[in-house]
Amino acid sequence: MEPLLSTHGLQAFYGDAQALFGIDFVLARGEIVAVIGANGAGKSTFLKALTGLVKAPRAAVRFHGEVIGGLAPAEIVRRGLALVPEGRRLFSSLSVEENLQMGAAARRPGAWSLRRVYELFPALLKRRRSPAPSLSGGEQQMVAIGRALMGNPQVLLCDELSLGLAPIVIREVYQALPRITAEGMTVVVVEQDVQTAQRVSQRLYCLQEGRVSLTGASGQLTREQISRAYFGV
Amino acid sequence: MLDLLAQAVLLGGLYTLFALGQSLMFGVMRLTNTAHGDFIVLAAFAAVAGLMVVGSSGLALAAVALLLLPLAFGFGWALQRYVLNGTLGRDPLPSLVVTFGLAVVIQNLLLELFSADPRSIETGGFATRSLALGADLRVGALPLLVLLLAVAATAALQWLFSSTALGRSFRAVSDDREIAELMGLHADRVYALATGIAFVLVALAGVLQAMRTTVSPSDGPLLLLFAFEAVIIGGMGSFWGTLAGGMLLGLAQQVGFRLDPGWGIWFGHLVFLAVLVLRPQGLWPKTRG
Amino acid sequence: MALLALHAVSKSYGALKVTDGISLAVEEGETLGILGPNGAGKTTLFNLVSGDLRLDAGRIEYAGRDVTGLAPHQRCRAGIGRSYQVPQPFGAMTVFENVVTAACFGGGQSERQAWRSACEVLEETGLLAQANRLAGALTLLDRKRLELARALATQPRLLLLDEIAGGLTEHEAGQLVAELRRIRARGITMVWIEHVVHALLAIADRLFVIDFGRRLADGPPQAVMSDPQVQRVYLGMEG
Amino acid sequence: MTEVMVERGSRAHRATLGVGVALVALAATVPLWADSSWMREFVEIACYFVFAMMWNLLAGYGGMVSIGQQAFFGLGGYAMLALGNFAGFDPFLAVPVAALAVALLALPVSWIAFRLQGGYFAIGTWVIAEVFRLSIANVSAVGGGSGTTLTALRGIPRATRESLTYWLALSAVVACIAGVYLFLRSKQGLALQAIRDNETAAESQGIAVRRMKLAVYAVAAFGAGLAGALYFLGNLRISPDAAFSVNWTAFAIFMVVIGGIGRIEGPIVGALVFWALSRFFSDLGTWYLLGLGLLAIVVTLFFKQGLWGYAQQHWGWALFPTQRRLVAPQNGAITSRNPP
Amino acid sequence: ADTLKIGYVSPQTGPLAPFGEADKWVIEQMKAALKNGVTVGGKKYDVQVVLKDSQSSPNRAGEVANDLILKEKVALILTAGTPETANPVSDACELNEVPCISSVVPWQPWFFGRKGDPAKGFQWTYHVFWGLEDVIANFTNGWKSVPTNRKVGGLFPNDGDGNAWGDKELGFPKPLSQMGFTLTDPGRFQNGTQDFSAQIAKFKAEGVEIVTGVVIPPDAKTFLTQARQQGFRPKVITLGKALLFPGAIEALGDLGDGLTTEVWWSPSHPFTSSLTKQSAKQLADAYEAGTKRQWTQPIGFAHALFELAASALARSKSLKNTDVRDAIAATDLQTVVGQVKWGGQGPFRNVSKTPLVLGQWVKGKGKYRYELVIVNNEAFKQIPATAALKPI
Ligand SMILES: Nc1ncnc2c1ncn2[C@@H]1O[C@H](COP(=O)(O)OP(=O)(O)OP(=O)(O)O)[C@@H](O)[C@H]1O
Ligand SMILES: Nc1ncnc2c1ncn2[C@@H]1O[C@H](COP(=O)(O)OP(=O)(O)OP(=O)(O)O)[C@@H](O)[C@H]1O
Ligand SMILES: [Mg+2]
Ligand SMILES: [Mg+2]
Repeated sequence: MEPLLSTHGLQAFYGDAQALFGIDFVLARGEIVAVIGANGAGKSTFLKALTGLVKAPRAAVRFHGEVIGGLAPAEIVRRGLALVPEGRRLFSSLSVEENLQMGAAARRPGAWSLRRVYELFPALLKRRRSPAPSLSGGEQQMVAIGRALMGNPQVLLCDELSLGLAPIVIREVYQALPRITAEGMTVVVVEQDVQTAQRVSQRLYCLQEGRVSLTGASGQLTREQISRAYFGV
Repeated sequence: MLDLLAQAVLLGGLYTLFALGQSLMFGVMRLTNTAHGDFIVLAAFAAVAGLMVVGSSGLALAAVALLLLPLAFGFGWALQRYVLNGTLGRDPLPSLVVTFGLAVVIQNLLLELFSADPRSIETGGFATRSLALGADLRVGALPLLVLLLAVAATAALQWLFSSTALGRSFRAVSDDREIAELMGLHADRVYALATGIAFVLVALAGVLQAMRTTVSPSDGPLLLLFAFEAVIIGGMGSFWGTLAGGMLLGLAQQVGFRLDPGWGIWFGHLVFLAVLVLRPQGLWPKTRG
Repeated sequence: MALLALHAVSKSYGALKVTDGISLAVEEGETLGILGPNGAGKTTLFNLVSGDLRLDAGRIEYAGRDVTGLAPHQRCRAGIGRSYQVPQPFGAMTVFENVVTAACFGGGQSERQAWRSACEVLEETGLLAQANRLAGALTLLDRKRLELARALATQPRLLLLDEIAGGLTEHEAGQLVAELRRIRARGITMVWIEHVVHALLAIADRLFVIDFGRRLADGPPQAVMSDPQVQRVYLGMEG
Repeated sequence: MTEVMVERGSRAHRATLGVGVALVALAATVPLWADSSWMREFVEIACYFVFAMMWNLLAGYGGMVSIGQQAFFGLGGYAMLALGNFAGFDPFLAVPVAALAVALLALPVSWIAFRLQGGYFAIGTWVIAEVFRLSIANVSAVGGGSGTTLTALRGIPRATRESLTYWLALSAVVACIAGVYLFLRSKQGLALQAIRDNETAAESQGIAVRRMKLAVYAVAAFGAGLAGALYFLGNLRISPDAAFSVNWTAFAIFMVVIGGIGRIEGPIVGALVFWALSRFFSDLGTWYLLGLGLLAIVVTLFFKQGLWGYAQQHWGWALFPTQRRLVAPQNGAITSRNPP
Repeated sequence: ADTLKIGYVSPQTGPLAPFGEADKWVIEQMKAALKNGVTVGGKKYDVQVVLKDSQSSPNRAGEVANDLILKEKVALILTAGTPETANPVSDACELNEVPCISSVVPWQPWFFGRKGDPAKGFQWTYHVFWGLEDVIANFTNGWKSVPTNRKVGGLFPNDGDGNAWGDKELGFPKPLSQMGFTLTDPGRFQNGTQDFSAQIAKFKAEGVEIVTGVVIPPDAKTFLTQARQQGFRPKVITLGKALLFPGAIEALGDLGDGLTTEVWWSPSHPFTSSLTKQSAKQLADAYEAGTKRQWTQPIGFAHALFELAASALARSKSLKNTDVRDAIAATDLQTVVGQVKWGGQGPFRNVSKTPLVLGQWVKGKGKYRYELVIVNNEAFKQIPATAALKPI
């Protein structure tokens, strides 16, 4: 079967410094895939390259079989990728609700609406008219996730989803993931907590210094395999 | 007293019209456009030049003004797309320098093309017509028109900014351009659109300014300061605030003028600084949608 | 006598009471963990202690003296060092210069002394290899390390840490805890806000839980973690 | 750990120092042998330079982008004139005294200016300058809006006047470069850079942000006042429109941006370029100004770091290094500053 | 032959540019007239005129004057056009000990604006123009010729001219009250004011029927438009500066009709150039033919400055600055603006006065929209008046 999203030999640079050295990656519809790796391994860069925030070579990224490498972020997003960026990055002069509405700016049809996001994160309903910067770190993370969902993407890319969230919220978010994929969304999570990553995902990629050092079904990888892949020992 | 208030409101209307375009660009792009006044003058000269070509009559004036507005939109759009977009960012300096440069270019280009002679638009007596509202109170028809246009433009912009998806995009792009692109917006186009709209207002202000007084190539900076004061008094991102800021500035200057003509503008500046000291964020910062 | 003592400290934004009459004492040498749901007011509490925010009511004492009216830099010089939840590096300066600045001004050292102590701190926090890079080009985690490094360089007596373990792998978190232990061994008092509970449990002497700007629980770690209210509100376990 | 090694200079930088000293020594003898037009030209460009240098200190290092420095330039000129014409000061002595007076005046002014940030600060300072212009324009003792003449110089022989003005300008330039350089190399320089990057963080690292900014603001005002006093000492006539013209700041910005903001070499290069351009093209009038405007635009858009910044990036030039590079202890584990 | 340089500073650009508009043409004409050079102290020199633009800025004016003196080493400097240009140039010459002849500034702002000492005068700088007493005489002559209530409103801006005209001692107030006019002076305003309703309100309250002043063109338009809007219709409007130039009047549209202003030079002045032997009429015609523009008043004075320079140089013993200066001081010459003689026809030895009459802009009969006709010549009868002053 044709994969939904794939990369082949994906390289990425910051100025003259190379951050990714040929990543091969496939994603099938309806999967949850985790990407793990040490600090600075290139996980965020990988997600940025998928969404066009970092320039990718033309043929290196395919979505629905179509080449999307090197397109502008706006073009890529309109085709159905959405990113929950590292560090939340909400629109600071917009209210919570307006932030969520911005997520729908690409006007893709689908099941996610304001109402459903508020159901997922009831804490936001009370604060819907508040300016985004006045929210606590965790509340902001919820808005960032909700905003990405509002675009009804086919593929949801989450960078450090649980960063700064209280355990109760992490639990809720990860409990929500299967519901999200059940409706046909495909999810890639970048996660530092290996146990969580193994638990929530079906397959797993481990990056090390810009290269894939390990890949496989999450449940079958051993601790040793993973820690070797992490540090290259 | 009544006369003072009436004149203050009329003057305030003029300042509002000067300021609205600036308010939009400042609000959306955080762009400190120091060439704003010069663009107003440029638009005025464009109208003057247009009338030189087609000859002057009421009909010609209307035609030229109507033609100028879309032209200004296109000009603003292109200017943003190809020049100003390169200067945006957290640091206010690049935009400051580029617009300073543009101001110098415009002033000297106009000087070269039109010489330093003051120009104006013939209104066929409309500029001198007035309505008598009581024994001692007469208000000019043209200032009244300016005021009405200013209020209408304020209302339209405020609606656009806070109640439409376009307005939301404006603000989103101004907050975080990269992430706005992740939402599927083309930031460059959004900016260009905003500047285009701002330039329609600039053109309007320019034509009306040339109708009510003369314009000459070096008039820009003074207009700029008044516009900025109105914007900042009102608070960034709020157009009703800009209107109120324009009114307050008009009132302050009028009061100052009547105390002593030499201190009128000075008094306006002082009120401006006082507002800043008391409320650095302006009187009506950022209304929410 | 307590090193830091908050007396009925309150702060609100409009109608929202973010900190609602919190009283808290931290003993010299103690390591206090702070927990609480997102938006409970933990970071706000730090901002009040470090002086970034002004109190609406209450009083803060540090080392026996009232610091309520002091500016942030004065509190820093008095020995209150802090890190920010959202890292705030001096992006156009190198990592080394970032830390030297902290040592010079927060630590009150001469420039030469500052070079030496900056090196030590960088080595300790594992940033030495990045010393000459611009702080703005660091990854999120390195920025967090830099936050810690800078706070340490100010030679604090009281160290306020806001979520520095978020996003660390287990291994890295272990390293961090080991490092904090070393810091504690030097006699530095620490207050640590953290959602990575197991890291916190590994070092905290006492836990303080905030919910809606009020104290929910306060006591030895085990007791607090088994408090049914805490379990329900924070950990999401049935009580 | 062994002794910490920190690299702060280079051979080029020590060579600069030598060449610089030699140049200054040579320049000091100019009145003995050169044509008086050279001195005149130097004085003029020195004023522009000192002003630009101070603007660079304020905006490039202090992060305070002001369009209102002409306030202090003009006040410097007027203070010098008032001291000379009314208080019977020796006009040459009046120059530094006027600058000092301006720096003192900057303290209360900062109280208003510091309530603003970013673009607001820029425009706010401009308005403050306008307030000074309009205020002075209403003081009839100094000629109101039409301005007045520095009469204190009448009667001093031309040659004496020219040499003294020249030496004064030369000392101002040297003091300005040396002062700024030493300041930036000191630990106060670190604080300044930190404040520019992030005020909140700077404050929490123990830096007294407000006091530091105030000091920079006052020093910049002193420099601007010095430039103004010097300029009108050479120009002899002052009027509010000339003294408080926004063009002063515009030219300073052009110079700094063309040369490269936030580096000491920037205003030096900028001033040289500006001088060369005005020398060869200023007779073209409008076209000259138009070209200057375009140049500023092009440099900002395509050489964001300015000419010197470009050189520094591509060839690693640095005449006045203020950075601190940690030199790797034996094992060489430190990644290079700018990844290749 | 060696070259001798004459410096010329005027506002070519900026808001005051109309004052320098004719200079390029005049200098071209001078090149032709002086192509055979001048003989100074028995030695023949080629003449080169170096034109510098003050850009309407006093700063720039000072700078270029210094350039002319120090770099170009000019033998003398000519300058014209408002105190904003002529004063800084004169000051620079005075300090650098270079002879200078200036014009197109009433002598009070030029002399007192530079803090001149009536007892000593100046060493190096000489001025040729009329004074405020002449404007006042002409304006009041005109006003007396029409029936009014003699209530005058004054518009004096805060610049070199405005301060001199409005000065309590030297300016309008004293003589007006002596002649039985009441002057309402609301105070100095900034050039570029957007709003005159304060002045208008005051004028209306005082029942003013005559408006006078010395304003820049844009302000004149703003004032006139607002006066009309607010129902203020004075019978006579006599303004200096704003109404000198055809371009400015055209910009006023219908409001320009019937405005009065001082006339310092016109084609009907009965004078002839000592250099080109052209009459005033011939000079103006040559200008109109050469530039396709309507004549302006500064043409005559720009031309006359060169007449004075040529005459002084020819009489000078050498090119030494003192010799040239002495030759200037000894001038007695019939020029296209009338007789010039320092130490004779002026209040101080540095000032020589020229005649002044009053003119009114009326709808043009020929190719131009408005024409300036002389409506009162009581101050200088040799200049013919062609019409009587008509109230607006
Ligand atoms: N803006 C940037 N400029 C220069 N280099 C960068 C930039 N962002 C990241 N890098 C470099 O690219 C490499 C990969 O960084 P990336 O952010 O993708 O790592 P990561 O795996 O997401 O790490 P973390 O777990 O810390 O988020 C690192 O070496 C980093 O220093
Ligand atoms: N400037 C502000 N204006 C209005 N409300 C604010 C402001 N700053 C913070 N708040 C609110 O105060 C509450 C407490 O915020 P705080 O940052 O202290 O939370 P926290 O406990 O640190 O949460 P987290 O664990 O998610 O970081 C939040 O609800 C937040 O929305
Ligand atoms: Mg990352
Ligand atoms: Mg927090």
